[in-house]
Amino acid sequence: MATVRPHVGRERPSGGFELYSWYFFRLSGLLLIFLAIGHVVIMHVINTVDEIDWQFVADRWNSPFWRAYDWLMLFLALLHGLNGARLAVDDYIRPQGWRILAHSVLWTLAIVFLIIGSIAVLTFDPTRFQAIAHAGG
Amino acid sequence: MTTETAREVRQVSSRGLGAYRGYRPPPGMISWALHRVTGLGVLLFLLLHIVDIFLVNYGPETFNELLFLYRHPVFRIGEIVLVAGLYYHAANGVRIILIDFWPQAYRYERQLFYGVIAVFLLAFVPTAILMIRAILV
Amino acid sequence: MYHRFDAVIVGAGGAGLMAAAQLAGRCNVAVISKLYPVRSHTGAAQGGIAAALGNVEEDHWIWHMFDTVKGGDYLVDQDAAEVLAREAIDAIIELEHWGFPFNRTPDGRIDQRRFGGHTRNFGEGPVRRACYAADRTGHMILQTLYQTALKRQVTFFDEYMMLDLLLTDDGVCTGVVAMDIETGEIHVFHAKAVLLATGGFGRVYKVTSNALAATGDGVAIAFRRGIPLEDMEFYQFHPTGIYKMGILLSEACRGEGGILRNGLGERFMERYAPTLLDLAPRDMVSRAIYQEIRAGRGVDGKDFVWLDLTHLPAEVIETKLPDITDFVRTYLGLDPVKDLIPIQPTAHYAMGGIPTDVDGRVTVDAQNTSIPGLYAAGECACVSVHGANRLGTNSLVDLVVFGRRAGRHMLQFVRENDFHPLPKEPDYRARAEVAWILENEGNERVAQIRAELQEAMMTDAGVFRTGDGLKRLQQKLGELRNRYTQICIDDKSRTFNMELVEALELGFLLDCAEAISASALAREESRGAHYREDFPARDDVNWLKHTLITRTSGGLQLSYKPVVITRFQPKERVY
Amino acid sequence: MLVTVRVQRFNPETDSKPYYQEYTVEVEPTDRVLDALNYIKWYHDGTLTFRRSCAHGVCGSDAMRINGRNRLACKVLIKDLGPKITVEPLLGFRIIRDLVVDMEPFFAQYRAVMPYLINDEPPPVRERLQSPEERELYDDTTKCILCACCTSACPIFWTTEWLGPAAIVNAHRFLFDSRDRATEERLAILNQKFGVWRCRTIFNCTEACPRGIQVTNAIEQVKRRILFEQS
Repeated sequence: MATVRPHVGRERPSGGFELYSWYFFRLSGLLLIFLAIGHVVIMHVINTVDEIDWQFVADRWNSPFWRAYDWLMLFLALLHGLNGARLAVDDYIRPQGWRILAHSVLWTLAIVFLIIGSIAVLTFDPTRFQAIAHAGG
Repeated sequence: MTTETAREVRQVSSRGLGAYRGYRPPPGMISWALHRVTGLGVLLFLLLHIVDIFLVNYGPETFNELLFLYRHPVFRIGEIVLVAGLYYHAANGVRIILIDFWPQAYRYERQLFYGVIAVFLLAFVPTAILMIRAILV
Repeated sequence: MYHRFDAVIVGAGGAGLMAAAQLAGRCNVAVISKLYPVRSHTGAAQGGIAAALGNVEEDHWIWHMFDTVKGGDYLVDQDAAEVLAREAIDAIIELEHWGFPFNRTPDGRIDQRRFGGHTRNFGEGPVRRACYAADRTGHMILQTLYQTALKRQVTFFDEYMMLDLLLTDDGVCTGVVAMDIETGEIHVFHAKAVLLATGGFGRVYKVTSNALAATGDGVAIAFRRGIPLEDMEFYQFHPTGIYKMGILLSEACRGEGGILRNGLGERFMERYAPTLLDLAPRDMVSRAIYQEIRAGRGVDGKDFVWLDLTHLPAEVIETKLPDITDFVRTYLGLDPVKDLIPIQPTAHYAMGGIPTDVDGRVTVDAQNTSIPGLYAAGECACVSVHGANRLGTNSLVDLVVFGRRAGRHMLQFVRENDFHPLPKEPDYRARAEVAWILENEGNERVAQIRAELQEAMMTDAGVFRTGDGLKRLQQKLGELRNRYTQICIDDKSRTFNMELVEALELGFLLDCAEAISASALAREESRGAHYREDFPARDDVNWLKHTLITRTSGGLQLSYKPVVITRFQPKERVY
Repeated sequence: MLVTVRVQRFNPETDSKPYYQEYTVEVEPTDRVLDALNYIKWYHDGTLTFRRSCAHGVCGSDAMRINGRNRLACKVLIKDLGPKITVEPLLGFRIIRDLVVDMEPFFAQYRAVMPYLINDEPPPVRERLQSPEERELYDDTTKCILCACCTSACPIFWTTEWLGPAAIVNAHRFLFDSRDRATEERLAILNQKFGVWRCRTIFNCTEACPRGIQVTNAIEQVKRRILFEQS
């Protein structure tokens, strides 16, 4: 007996922001599991805040690997987290005006923190301070 | 469908966050609520963390001075809570990704939730012991 | 409030929605329904819908017609049965094109299963004729029809209860009056054509498979307006209802191979229908169950027998009868794969109702004089394709075939005719009735009267009837009718007053019960579902005719009309 | 057995807000919650208002919150609840009276997904062919009786506007039907801001469905469908 082959789907839907947001959530989440947990284990468990100081950070950021690592984590975590906050806003804030305001705040936060975080991670030049420290010492 | 009623009756509806009190939460709802709370908590810490890391650019004195804050006992406990939140968020995130992309996962929704709790405990208990020991030393 | 539509359909079950789908987009049509359309009782139908598609084995519409006629104990109007059997095929294909999710054969066609009374070659043996969607065929029909009605943008008045039918003095139907249950407001619907598709009245009985809403509203309102009711004495008891609850366990259980066993474990249907066994027509099986019980072969001396599915493969039970399995697990705590299921006959379907011709036009006498603009279809109507006993799956066929025909005829009617003026103060009677119930200061509870009605009907107008019993029943009904004038309800508010609704419904039930008992007392023979212990034989000489019962100012009046016989002469009915 | 039924009451004509009323009734352990409610209405207090029809779980009229979870009153037996039962209206809707809520927004969401077969190709003389395997793809979602148990169990639905589980289930029923030709339009509706992406995989809907439909799974299938047809 001939069976009819299952087939569903012919047309393609157009893309939407929510779709990309959803997909980004999953991808960034997966990466962050390694990045953030790695970071936490190194900075808070293996080393503790007792041991961490400016010099520790300076030494660490001598390596381009750790700079890339931290910047990627910063970027993903910030967008992942603020996107999560955006969903919470969508879920709980019903009046249109408040919702728009909350969205504006979140996007502003995202941009501002992305800039200051990037400045910190990417432009940090320990030698500048070491020179000062040496000169002063 | 066609109700052209213009009666003066009081409108009562059960929308909004208040509805949460009216529903006895199944495990899935608990897992989602925890996911949201831990996510927002970690986001708050992240924002704080970006501010402090930005301060490395202001030199060792400024940065190291700030670290006193982090070494305060209250913050040390908060740090453990942060790690707990992060671990849970990560483990449950994996559960959600499994549900999203593994077509059979819905059959094991409950088991996956208990799995999340198990993974969380397995990871968190040793971490917590290490961190508490570090505080006590 | 006043509304004006070319066509108004009362009832959003299978027949109503099927008619609405024919009219939508072609004229201005409204559907009034006491429930949300998807709550209609068509959705509770389980097993299948018959059509001689011949997809899995040879079949012909004339075999289907023959089975329908024979199943109805030759009281069927054969012109109507021919329409039913022929058009069933078209109607099912149409449903499929509208998206009905039938179960499929391996080559992708509509699958078919066996059902009671459906045979090949004029009674030689069971045939696979029932098209189905697991055991929720009715649910799928209701969904598909509602979906189609939405697609075609039918106007719905959900949770509006019909209170009155507007007929002019010269006998033209001009609309209906209904109450918006949510607000208690009375609405007048002015229409060129009205279709009554209000369903059955199983709630006159105590143990029933029918919904709480199946209270014969349309039947009773037509009766009150002087329209006769046809063949009301024929009420079908389905053999397999869950013991005490009456919840239906589809005939598909037996169609898939389930068997009935008495307290001794015997397959007792061997004695009553040696060829079709457990798939004999419902009237015979129900009677056989009671005969076993009376002979002391019920289970543990109680009034139930077993439905046995345990020999079927678990996979068949789980995949082809999933809802049944769920009912048995939920309500009995039993597993049909391993356990026997306690069943008893349950009041199920009214063969009788508002008399109509094959186009759904309501007729009022033996000459088939029709009322301009008034139509009926579905269980509330009597075409008559079911005669004295309906075959399983033929109710769904009835809905789609005659709902469709009524809709098409209505379309023609509304195109050819203009609006007839409404009578003066059209909502006068409806308002008076509502006001009476809200304001009456009596001492009787609606539920108490209803319970006594259901008990009395079960005892004296059930599977077995006697002249004495029916006379006793009539006396009881007279008493209940008096007490009904003394009711008092607690709820006086206008908003969603369900107690008012139930009080109105009790009035309808009383009307239906009176028509049943008077028709049954007069018919001194046994035919199909009407079994008189004092007249146990079929009497074609005196009683091969339809009963018409009319309410007049002088009381109930009986008259009769001949049965249309075209192809099949009455014969003894053995299976 | 003697049970205490605590019912949330509200009559807009006389009450400014809902309150609770307790009834004590004698019922059989195998009775349904609906039987208890009917008994109260019929013999104790006729003003108690709720919807009901088929009484065996196929019409979807009597969806309500029973002991804090969405259930059909006719599908829950007293013995499974014990002597104290709390009955409240569904969450997320306007209360019309007592346990009766305004279902219109729910049906509006249902209508929004075009819940009907769309195929403008001229139909064959006989049925359109569909293999049992193709039929199986959407079998689960054809069971929906539109009772609203799922949608009103969704925490996202309580706080914001979105299509809700039931509408998506009914979209799924046609999206996965090989005879349907409106995939693009339907996916476009579901891909909106208020579509499937509002689902947070909470599973309250699946837990509440009286028909055992894997509601969350249906929503997930729709998400994957959009995702993979998109890329």
